Amino acid sequence: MNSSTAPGRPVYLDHAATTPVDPRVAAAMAHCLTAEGEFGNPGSTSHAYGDAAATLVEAARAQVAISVGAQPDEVVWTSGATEANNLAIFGAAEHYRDSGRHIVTSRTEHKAVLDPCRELERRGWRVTYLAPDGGGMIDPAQVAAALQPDTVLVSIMHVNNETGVIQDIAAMAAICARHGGARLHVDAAQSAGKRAVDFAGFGVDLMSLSAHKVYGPKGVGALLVSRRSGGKRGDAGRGAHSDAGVHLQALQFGGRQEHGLRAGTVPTHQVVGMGLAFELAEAARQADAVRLESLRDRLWQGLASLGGILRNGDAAHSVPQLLNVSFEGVEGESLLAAVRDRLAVSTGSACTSALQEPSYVLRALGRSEALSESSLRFGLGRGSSEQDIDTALTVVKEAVSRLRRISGA
Amino acid sequence: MNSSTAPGRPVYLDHAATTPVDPRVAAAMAHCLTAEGEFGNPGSTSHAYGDAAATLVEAARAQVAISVGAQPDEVVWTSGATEANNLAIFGAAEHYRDSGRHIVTSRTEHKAVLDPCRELERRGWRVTYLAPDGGGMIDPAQVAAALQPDTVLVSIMHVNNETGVIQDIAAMAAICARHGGARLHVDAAQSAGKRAVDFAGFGVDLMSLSAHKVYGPKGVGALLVSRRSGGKRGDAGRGAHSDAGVHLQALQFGGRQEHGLRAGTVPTHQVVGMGLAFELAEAARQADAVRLESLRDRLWQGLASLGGILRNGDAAHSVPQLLNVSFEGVEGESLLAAVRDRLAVSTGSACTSALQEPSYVLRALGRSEALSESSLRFGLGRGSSEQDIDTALTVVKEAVSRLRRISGA
Amino acid sequence: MRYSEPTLRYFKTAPGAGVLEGAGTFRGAAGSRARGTWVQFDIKVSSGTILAARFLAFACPHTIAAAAWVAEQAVGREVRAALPESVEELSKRFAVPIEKRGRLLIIEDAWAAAAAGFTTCGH
Amino acid sequence: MRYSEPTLRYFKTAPGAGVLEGAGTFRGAAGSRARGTWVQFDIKVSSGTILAARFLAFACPHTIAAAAWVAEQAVGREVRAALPESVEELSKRFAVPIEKRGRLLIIEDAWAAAAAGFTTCGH
Ligand SMILES: Cc1ncc(COP(=O)(O)O)c(C=O)c1O
Ligand SMILES: Cc1ncc(COP(=O)(O)O)c(C=O)c1O
Repeated sequence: MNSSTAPGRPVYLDHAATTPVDPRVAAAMAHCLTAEGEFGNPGSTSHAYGDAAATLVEAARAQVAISVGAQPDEVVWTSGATEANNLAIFGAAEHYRDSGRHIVTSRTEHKAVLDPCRELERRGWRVTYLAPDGGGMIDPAQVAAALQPDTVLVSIMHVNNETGVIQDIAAMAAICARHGGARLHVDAAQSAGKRAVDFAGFGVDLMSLSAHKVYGPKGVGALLVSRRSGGKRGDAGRGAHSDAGVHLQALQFGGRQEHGLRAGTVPTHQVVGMGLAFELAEAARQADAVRLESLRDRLWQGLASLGGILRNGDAAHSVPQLLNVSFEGVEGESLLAAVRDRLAVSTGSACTSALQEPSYVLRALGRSEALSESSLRFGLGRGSSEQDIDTALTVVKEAVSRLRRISGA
Repeated sequence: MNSSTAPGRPVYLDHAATTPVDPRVAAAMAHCLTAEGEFGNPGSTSHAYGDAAATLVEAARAQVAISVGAQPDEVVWTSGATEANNLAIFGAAEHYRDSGRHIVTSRTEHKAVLDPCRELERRGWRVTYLAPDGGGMIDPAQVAAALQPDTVLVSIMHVNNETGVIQDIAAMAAICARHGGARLHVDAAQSAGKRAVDFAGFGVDLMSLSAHKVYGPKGVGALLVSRRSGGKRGDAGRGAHSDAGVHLQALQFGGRQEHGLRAGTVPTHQVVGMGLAFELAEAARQADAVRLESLRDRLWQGLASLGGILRNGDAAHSVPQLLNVSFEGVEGESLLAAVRDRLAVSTGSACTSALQEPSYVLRALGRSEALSESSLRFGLGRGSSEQDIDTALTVVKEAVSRLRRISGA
Repeated sequence: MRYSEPTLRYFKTAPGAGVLEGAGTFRGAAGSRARGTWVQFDIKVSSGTILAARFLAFACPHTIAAAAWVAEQAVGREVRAALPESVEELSKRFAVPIEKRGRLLIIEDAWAAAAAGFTTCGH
Repeated sequence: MRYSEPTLRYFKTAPGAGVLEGAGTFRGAAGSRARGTWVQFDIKVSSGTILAARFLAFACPHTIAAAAWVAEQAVGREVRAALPESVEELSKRFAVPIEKRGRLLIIEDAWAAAAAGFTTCGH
């Protein structure tokens, strides 16, 4: 068990922001870099260096596909889930613009889904933002109710990055299938290695993946684009991608890579790292879940003794790796300042924590501004040990008690 | 001198397609991956792991900036030069759409410039494609003549990826400055380490860079976005980027990274690799040039003895690392097939060589289809040795003589 | 968020955090927990001189540090509505970011309210 | 482009590359160098039987291999306009991609032209 925490450094409990790369993955990546390794351009068809790189790229594509229940030719490499979300949302919106201009999503999506949707509103699309219940769950019936005749896309995430709450994707996919014109995009950046993902089994049309949340490298991800036949309304054999399945307009032009859906040299070491990371994560998923669930419960019970704490997100429907807690009577910035020397946690998605604004995800769950700001997200991971949890408990309890004393709470 | 050619493998002379990563760069990258290293998310402001990663990212930004005569805050990280070109062209076209819909570029640009321009034509922009002379040179006067009152962007590459021909960017920048409304974008993916680049000195507005052409990793690049004041027409303090300088509309939304111009987790190991690769390349540039020029000349003189060969691109205005030659009396595919077991070269840009079409770049220089197809691009690099050149000479001369015998030429 | 050395020191030690009771103590508070910043001062006064001062704060580290410093400095001085040093000086002392200056005004109000408790009771 | 083993072998050895001269030799060519594929056959015939055959080709490896094979097979057969085996069989034998079938037709035409040289000269 490689601990994420090197001696002398704070205890790392921010695995939902990013994870260390698995040493086996790092070794596989290193093999694709220097002159001794497979450094060729996978796009070079004119020599053995290119062929060898292309072979590694296709093997990685198959590894990712198998681990998420997709076909290799449904995998489009991207620079991460942010790009995958943008490609899915802009790509589908632009391709199906003549079929309709309405999109359904939720208030607790990642900014990489919400910001593209806002941009589409600016360009004249209509977007419905579903409100989750107090536990962060979206009822599939809400999706059904939001669909309109001209709805072309529904974008709902699988596992929420702040609360760990899991949505019922399969049920939503069935609803979209009945509608006939609405394609379902799922941001599954937080799912791999935490929750079984079955692209075909769920019946999802588009799915975003990221490597660095699952012990793979930053800067690589994939968009799964369904090539299943039985296309939906508007799929009259058009589109850059394929005849069967979903069609997209590319975001980035300049080469025939990835079926013309994503131009640019494919970074061998990056996709090789992602392929292996996904394979390893799927193999370790169930064992990890059991171990981390007991650590997560140990953490929650330990914190409970403080009193005045609230768990964010429906505990019955969330992944074992995440625990999000709001602390009454302490101010958010001071709480973080009091723990940060010894504990690495997040007060919101890494992508938003640069801004000093309360988590919009927790606000959407009905938390007050103060309680949203005084929340900590504990992201457990493969490297987390019982020792890490106990240190975290000591640090947080000390900080909360002291700050409550100072605030007179 | 680490040879790019491992024993038993073909001689690698395709450094214009991609280069092996410098071992020092690979080591720096490795330090940013595993639990022992700086694996944190540079966007995580809530703990020391994120801070340490952010520090490395900013140091790398400064390394790139210094080596190309730019300011650190002008560097926008991307997934490569393809994305940088797309961001520059779509970003400027969309941002300045109300100032004009005319773009000037050339017929010998990389597909990552030409394809975005074609897409803009589809969306209603007008694009002028300048024709180079027989040597591949664009006369700055051609740019001046092509400018129209509503020209918002000129995109001309610095060093051509197939011929190595160098354009007079500074002169073109001066012409765009006089025009007042035309911003100059330069695709400099092939320049770093081959040719001095001075973003400010040239007076360029936007410049695309790539790491993997210069002993850095694939999948990372940058767009330089000028923040120099004295903005051009249409720059009334609008825009995502900054008040002074050039404004762009982002392509990818979902986070405030890179001044809001490029959302997505910044991949620490990738940008650290690019930063060091650019620093090392600039340090080695002049010595490399001298050594590789003599190897290139040795190769050219050796081939000349074959007779019936034509050098593609103006020898007086090209980088020493590239030699592009057409062979009379041999068919292109057979030529490649005859050499590929022992020699790794390209018959066109790696990005186009997947398609069996004659190089559009050489066609634009006036070469016949047959001569364009029967061309080889020799890309010399840091690892190339005299031994490599002599092997290449033996292999190519043998192949050409044999094929000429078979073709009766 | 990075903090200066004095900010961290006063935030972590928070000298004078607490309350005072009994004759000759006066209390002033300002701000609101719901809005993210609340500060309270207690001062114990004898013949116009502050014998002791305490503070409570539901606030960010900068605000806690500044409030702690104010309470510390006050002891031995005579009661005045003004802070021991101006809000500008305070924000320099603790390197308070511009967007947070409003929080120092809350400290100023809380302090003035405590002082007013003394002055308005006929001294 | 990947090539099958027989394609590579015939491309690399190119048996029968060259020309024939003298009495009883007939020549046929088709295609164009400018358009990327040109093939020529020379056959030496005695009383209707092919004693020797040579080819020249400015062409891709598949075409060179097929032309070399055709010249090799022809020896000992009697002169006929048809190839030793059909274009379909040839393309299977050398795993010729569909887009290249047209090039085999050029081989067919060149061969037929050579054979015609013999038949039309009064035999
Ligand atoms: C749910 C979710 N979607 C998208 C992203 C963005 O992924 P990437 O960092 O690969 O761009 C993240 C990570 O920040 C995430 O948690
Ligand atoms: C001139 C030029 N521009 C752009 C690119 C694309 O760069 P990247 O592979 O980093 O996307 C290349 C490399 O293929 C190139 O040579």
